[in-house]
Amino acid sequence: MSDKKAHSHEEHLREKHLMLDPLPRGKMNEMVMEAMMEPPTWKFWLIFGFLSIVVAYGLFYSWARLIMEGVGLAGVNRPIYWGIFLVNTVFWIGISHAGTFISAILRVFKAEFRRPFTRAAELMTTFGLVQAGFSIFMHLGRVWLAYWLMPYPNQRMLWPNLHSPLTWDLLAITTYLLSSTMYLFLPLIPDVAMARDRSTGWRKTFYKILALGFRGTEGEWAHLRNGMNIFAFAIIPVMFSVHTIVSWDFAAATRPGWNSTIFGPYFIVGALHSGMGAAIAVLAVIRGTMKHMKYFIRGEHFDAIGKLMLIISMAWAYFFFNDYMVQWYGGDKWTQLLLHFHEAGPMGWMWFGMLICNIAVPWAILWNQKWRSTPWLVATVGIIINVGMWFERYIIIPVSLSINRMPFTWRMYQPGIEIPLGIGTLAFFILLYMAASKLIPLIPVWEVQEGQMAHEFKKFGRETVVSVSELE
Amino acid sequence: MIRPEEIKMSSEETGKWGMVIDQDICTGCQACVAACAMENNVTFVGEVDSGYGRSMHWIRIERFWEGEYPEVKMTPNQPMLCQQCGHATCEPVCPAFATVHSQSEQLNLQVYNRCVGTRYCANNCPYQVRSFNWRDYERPEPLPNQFNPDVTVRRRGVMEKCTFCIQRIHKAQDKAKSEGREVVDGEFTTACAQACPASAITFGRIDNPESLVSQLGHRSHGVKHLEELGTLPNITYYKGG
Amino acid sequence: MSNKFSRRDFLKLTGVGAATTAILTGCGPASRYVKREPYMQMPEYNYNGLSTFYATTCRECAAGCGLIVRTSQGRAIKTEGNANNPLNLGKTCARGQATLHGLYNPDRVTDPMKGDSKITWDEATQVVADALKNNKPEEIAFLMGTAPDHLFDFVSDLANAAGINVPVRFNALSMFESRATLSKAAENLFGKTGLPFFDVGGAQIVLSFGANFLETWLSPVSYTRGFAGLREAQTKMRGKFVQFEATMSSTAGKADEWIPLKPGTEAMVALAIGKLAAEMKGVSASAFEGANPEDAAKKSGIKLEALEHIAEMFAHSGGALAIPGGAALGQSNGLAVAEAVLALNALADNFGKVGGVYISALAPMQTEYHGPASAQEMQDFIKNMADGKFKVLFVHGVNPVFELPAALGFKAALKGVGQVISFSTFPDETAAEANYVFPDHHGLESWGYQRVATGAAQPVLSGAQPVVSPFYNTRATIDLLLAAGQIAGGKFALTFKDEVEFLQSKVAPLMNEADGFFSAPDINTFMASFQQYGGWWKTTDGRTVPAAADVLNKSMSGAESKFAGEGEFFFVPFVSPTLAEAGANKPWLQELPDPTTTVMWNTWVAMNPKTAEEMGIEDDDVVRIVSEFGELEVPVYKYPAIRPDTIAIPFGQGHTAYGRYAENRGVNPTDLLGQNFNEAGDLAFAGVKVKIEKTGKKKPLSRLESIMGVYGVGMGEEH
Amino acid sequence: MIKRLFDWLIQPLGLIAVSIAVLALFSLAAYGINTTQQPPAQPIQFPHRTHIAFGVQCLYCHPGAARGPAAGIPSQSKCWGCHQQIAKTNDPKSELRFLKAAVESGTPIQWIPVAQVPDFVQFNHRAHIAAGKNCEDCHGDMTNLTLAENPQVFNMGWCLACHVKNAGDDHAKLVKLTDCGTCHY
Repeated sequence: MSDKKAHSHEEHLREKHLMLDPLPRGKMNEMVMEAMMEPPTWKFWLIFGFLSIVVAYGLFYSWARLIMEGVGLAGVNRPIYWGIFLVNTVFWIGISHAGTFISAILRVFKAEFRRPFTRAAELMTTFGLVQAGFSIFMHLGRVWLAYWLMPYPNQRMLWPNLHSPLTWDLLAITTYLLSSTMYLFLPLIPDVAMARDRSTGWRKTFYKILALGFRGTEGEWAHLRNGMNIFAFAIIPVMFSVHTIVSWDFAAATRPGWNSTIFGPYFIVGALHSGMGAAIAVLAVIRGTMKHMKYFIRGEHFDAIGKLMLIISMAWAYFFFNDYMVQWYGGDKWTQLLLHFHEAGPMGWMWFGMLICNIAVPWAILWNQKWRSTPWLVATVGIIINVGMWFERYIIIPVSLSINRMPFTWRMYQPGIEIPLGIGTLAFFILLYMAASKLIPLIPVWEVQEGQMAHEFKKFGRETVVSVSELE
Repeated sequence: MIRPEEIKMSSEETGKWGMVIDQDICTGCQACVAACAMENNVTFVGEVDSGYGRSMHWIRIERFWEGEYPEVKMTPNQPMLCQQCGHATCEPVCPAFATVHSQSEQLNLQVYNRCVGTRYCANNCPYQVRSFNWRDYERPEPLPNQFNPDVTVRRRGVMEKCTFCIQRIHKAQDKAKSEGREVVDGEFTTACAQACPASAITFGRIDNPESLVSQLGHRSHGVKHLEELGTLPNITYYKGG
Repeated sequence: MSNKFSRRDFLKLTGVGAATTAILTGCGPASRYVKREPYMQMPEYNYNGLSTFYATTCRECAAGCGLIVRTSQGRAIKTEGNANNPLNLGKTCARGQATLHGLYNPDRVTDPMKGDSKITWDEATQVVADALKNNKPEEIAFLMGTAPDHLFDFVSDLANAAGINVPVRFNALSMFESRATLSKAAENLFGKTGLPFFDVGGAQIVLSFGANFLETWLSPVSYTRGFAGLREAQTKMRGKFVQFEATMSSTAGKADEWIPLKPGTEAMVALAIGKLAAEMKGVSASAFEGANPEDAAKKSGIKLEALEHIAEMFAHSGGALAIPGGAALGQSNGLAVAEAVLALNALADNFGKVGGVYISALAPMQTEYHGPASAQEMQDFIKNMADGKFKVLFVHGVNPVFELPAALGFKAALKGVGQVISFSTFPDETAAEANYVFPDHHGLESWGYQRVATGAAQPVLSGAQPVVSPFYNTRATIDLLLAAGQIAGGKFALTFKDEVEFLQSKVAPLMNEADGFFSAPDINTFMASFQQYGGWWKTTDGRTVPAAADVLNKSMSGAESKFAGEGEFFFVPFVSPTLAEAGANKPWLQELPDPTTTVMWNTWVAMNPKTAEEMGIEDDDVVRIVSEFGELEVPVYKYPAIRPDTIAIPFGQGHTAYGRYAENRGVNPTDLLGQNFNEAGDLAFAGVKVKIEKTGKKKPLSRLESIMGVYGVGMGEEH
Repeated sequence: MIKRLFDWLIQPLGLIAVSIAVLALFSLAAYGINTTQQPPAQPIQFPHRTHIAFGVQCLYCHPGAARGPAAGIPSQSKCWGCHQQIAKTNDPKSELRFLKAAVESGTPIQWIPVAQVPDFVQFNHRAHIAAGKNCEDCHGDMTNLTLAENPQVFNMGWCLACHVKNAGDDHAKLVKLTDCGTCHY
């Protein structure tokens, strides 16, 4: 009786937790390979084709027009010199943060639930940064001269201005893009090596190149672990610095509403907020569309990320309130006017929408464990949070720029070509993800297996408990 | 440690070229705006873009209203142009050094050919006096015949702003140098000051206490706009009345 | 397909390639090497890369301001005021600055035109010669603008010699200035014709009744200088300025006090102030006897205390000055208003004193003041046209189809004229109606002179010379008339070789004139100086003192004016200070914000916000305005400084021709005006009442100002 | 499909095709760069060296250099001043026939200046002459040249190198000579 009970308890845990539900190594490898190699369905091609058209028109054609005709095609004007391009830049950088957060911070803190989806999150980092890069280059008036922002020796004796937050920004984003790509690549090596051994044709060549001759010897594993450890620790400060620096683009300016000391952490929390939302939406899609993924991605993961989202939402609410309050008490009449304009001006709906999406919706849904474990529901919340965070950046940039110290110049902003370009970046992000799902193993198999090996049921008298052994 | 004498106050004369604008006699007639546009090849943008806040005026005349009908008053016309700040907020934020401080003339320069169009300077200008070339605005032939050859014609994607007619400064300096003398006060002036029918704008050396602009600048009730930001503007306004 | 690929296309493609290269390299010039054409023969006064400066006269209005034009490599680059010219002392208005956009306007008439086809100048000369020869002298009429004067003198001489009709001059600015009313009032009160000169600069308190002297009135640059003098606190006390006007013009915006009186009560108010001030001064003046301050206060909507306050200032100030002008005179009782306001000056005893009233100096060689035709005289002229009395009409320097109220029927009357020949530089509405357009040079390409009618203390003759060679195949009208006269023969054959010789013959008497700014022993030396200095003027004050004796004993009428039409709104058209009557084709003038509303590129109707609210009208709503004479549709600007029962529309837009920048833009408020004159024959343009109807359409006005920052629109409920 | 293309490319014929394509692209680029380095075709093969050999000073034909920003190209009346008295001008075979034709028909000669800076650079000859620079310091030795050629590209590094050298230890001068606003406005 008690044995049976213990058995059913074990069964229950096994069902719930991936780490306690081990499969043979070969079987698991096969599952991941199958998920990746599964021939694309017509639905896949339909979406892929549609997105390609959107990218071709929204991103490339519109951008070519923007370059040939000038930034006047966008909705920017005096005094709103920065518009949706910068909103999108901050937004995509924000999205990219969750990847690093999930894989690096959770890895450092040994959060075991992270294991199956670190790869998916890291891909989000890299692909998000690509979109951020696109967005910031679209913003430039003369993008063909963007290389002037890079330090390189030249006969004019001219260098980028190291006083400018934009220069820091550029350096930070470049560093982040490089390091996050490396960090994506390192854990990928054992998996592509696995894929190399299980594929033929061009795929084999492709994985052969990517795997760098990885054979899985102890020495190789040791090097890889070392490398990943170093990167996991090193990328955390990079990640924090990137979004702090992005916030300095605004905080270092003399504009009312921007010149705020809290912007650094506020932006980081905001970035995590949107990034977590995006990550969970991506997970839900992967789980719903790809083969065998219901085994790897389970309710427990949604539950765990849901908890994180709730905490981050609370933190965001705190920082938002803090920012608002501190600025209000600063007593500067222009700032006060601006804060009033945020809520009561023509874009007030967006301000309230931001609060609803970022605070009300997550708080209302994520407190309940059952709801939290429901993939579609949490994913919807994640998307709503992203809408809210996009609103937040929109309010910080074009809406706040409406108000300055020269009331004679105040104006509103009506986006123009930013809309196709913004949709283009979103489509490109999804397109890259879709392509990646067919090209690289989305689940880090070795990491899951490593975790499963460390987990075991131990019996203490009548009780069965889960024990996790230290690997590293 | 900060020594008090190191803290510059805007009341001190820090600049080289400066301006005094008497709002009490400015009639808002727009002669300065037209003169500036003609002198500096400033483009016109057409009805739609100008209504959307994209007009390229380097100098604009602001006016507000006080009170309600019938006790309504138009506030004194306020010509707003680049204040050529001694400690400008536009300068440090440009990543390409396209807007830099001229050490020799103490002006805020906008180097058009270095500008990549981040528009950060314009965001950070508290006076909102920078204008951006949103498009290549068409000036059909033969209008370009009027272009001032001393001033670069700007194309799309470049920021621009009032230069205190630096081409005139250079010309006057060059002339004085070729004649082996210093530039005399009043020998030349900016296009806006030269046109102003009310002579509301006075331009000159504020580091020369004898110059007309210094004399006018020492009157008691002048204000510098937003000097609380520490920008050390070089234009003094008199509201009068 | 391949034969369609023309060389032009090929060049276009190469151009695109070059442009792309230019963009990619970030370099300015679109091609690496540019061809340069050096001078055939370098003018001796010219150096490569150095500018040459020429003195000439501004032709944008008739004031006669002197210009110095900077030219470089044969192109006019910049206009500045001529510091020598006593009228403007080195200053210009916005229109003077933008005159270069007229010179290099992309829509000039490039060649002599017959209808839509180009002809040669020989043919053109023959056409003019035939027109002169084949018609009876009384069937030939000249209609001219108020500038330039030398052409007017020439045509007058021609008219004298050949017995054709005396040329008629007209300009919308003089119509809106009510110049005829002003000079008529001066004649009635002082017994002498002439334009009064108001020394604003020397005054301590200025009461202006509708005179928008900081915008377009008489001589804006000179009056603006006067205004600066009024306010100059360095040498004297800061002078005060009170403006009586139903809508706040940009002049009134500079006033210390703006008194929005009911249109039509100006005479009554002026007399009431006179009565109060006379009482305070203890002077008995029969002119003000009939006035009743309480009644005036009630009818005009001004508080009695305000009137008393103003009267007190006026009575006790050292230099009091009252100016009549603009919309105050453009009413059925305009002459009475002018007389009543001038009488205030008599009360202030400022005639011929610093800060007072003078009669403007007559220009050199002028014996008598001649004003342009009033609207009523133009109506007679139009009647003659319609009746077929003129077989040929020459039009120069004026665009009556646009400038005259459509209801006066100029356009229709043109059909009654056999042959219409326009000398317009631009394809304006009148040129579009003409049979021939024989374009004159632009003002900056022309010889000439302009008499300064008012604004300077000295008698001034502003001289004009070409600063650049003609850009297009245009010809000076005098040269054309001379050549045609030679062909026509008889009395038409004047003896001058060309325009310059005529000019020399005209200015020759000045050589030995006393008190000249310069004199010369011979005409060539004199002309050299005349060109170098940009004209000739005396060094002595030429203003005369009005006879003050009887003014205060005249009887004055303070009756309210009568209004045409039944509408509930007073209608005040005013001249756009930046565009005026002929600025609409200059793109930078279009882009200049109006000083009061900051609207660019369009026409608006100014309405009091309360009135608009009551009628349910918002900013940018298009309304239909209906008067007895016509109607038009125009977007609304809720203007906080206008009487609730008044609307105002600027004059300057609404062209149907006149080039790409002017065409089909805004409306022309003269469409609402018609046969409605005052006693002096001026158009009672402010004497019309109109109705307003909503149309449900919207047309966003381009404003420089922020509607949020200035009016708090869309800023939330608190602001 | 991709694999087949790849296979075809690595066989000898494919390799040749690839090399031809690469070569073609490379030569096109080289040609493009080369064309930008060619001096433009002038309407007259003007022999600078002959004029210098006769002792004509630079400033005789380009007097603007001493006075103002532009040195200028002489008007043909200036050419004609000397050449109408020179017999060779009437030689129908000599290059001078173009000058004669231009003067007689009254059409300006369309020279193409070779020494030029972009239009965002405000260059002033006078200041440089006054500072003791000689024409040949920038424009090279013309005594052996027919058509004028630039001895170097007038780029900013070249300008600055000289400015810095010229300023020497004089800080105020260095500030003035390296100020962006000295040349760009």
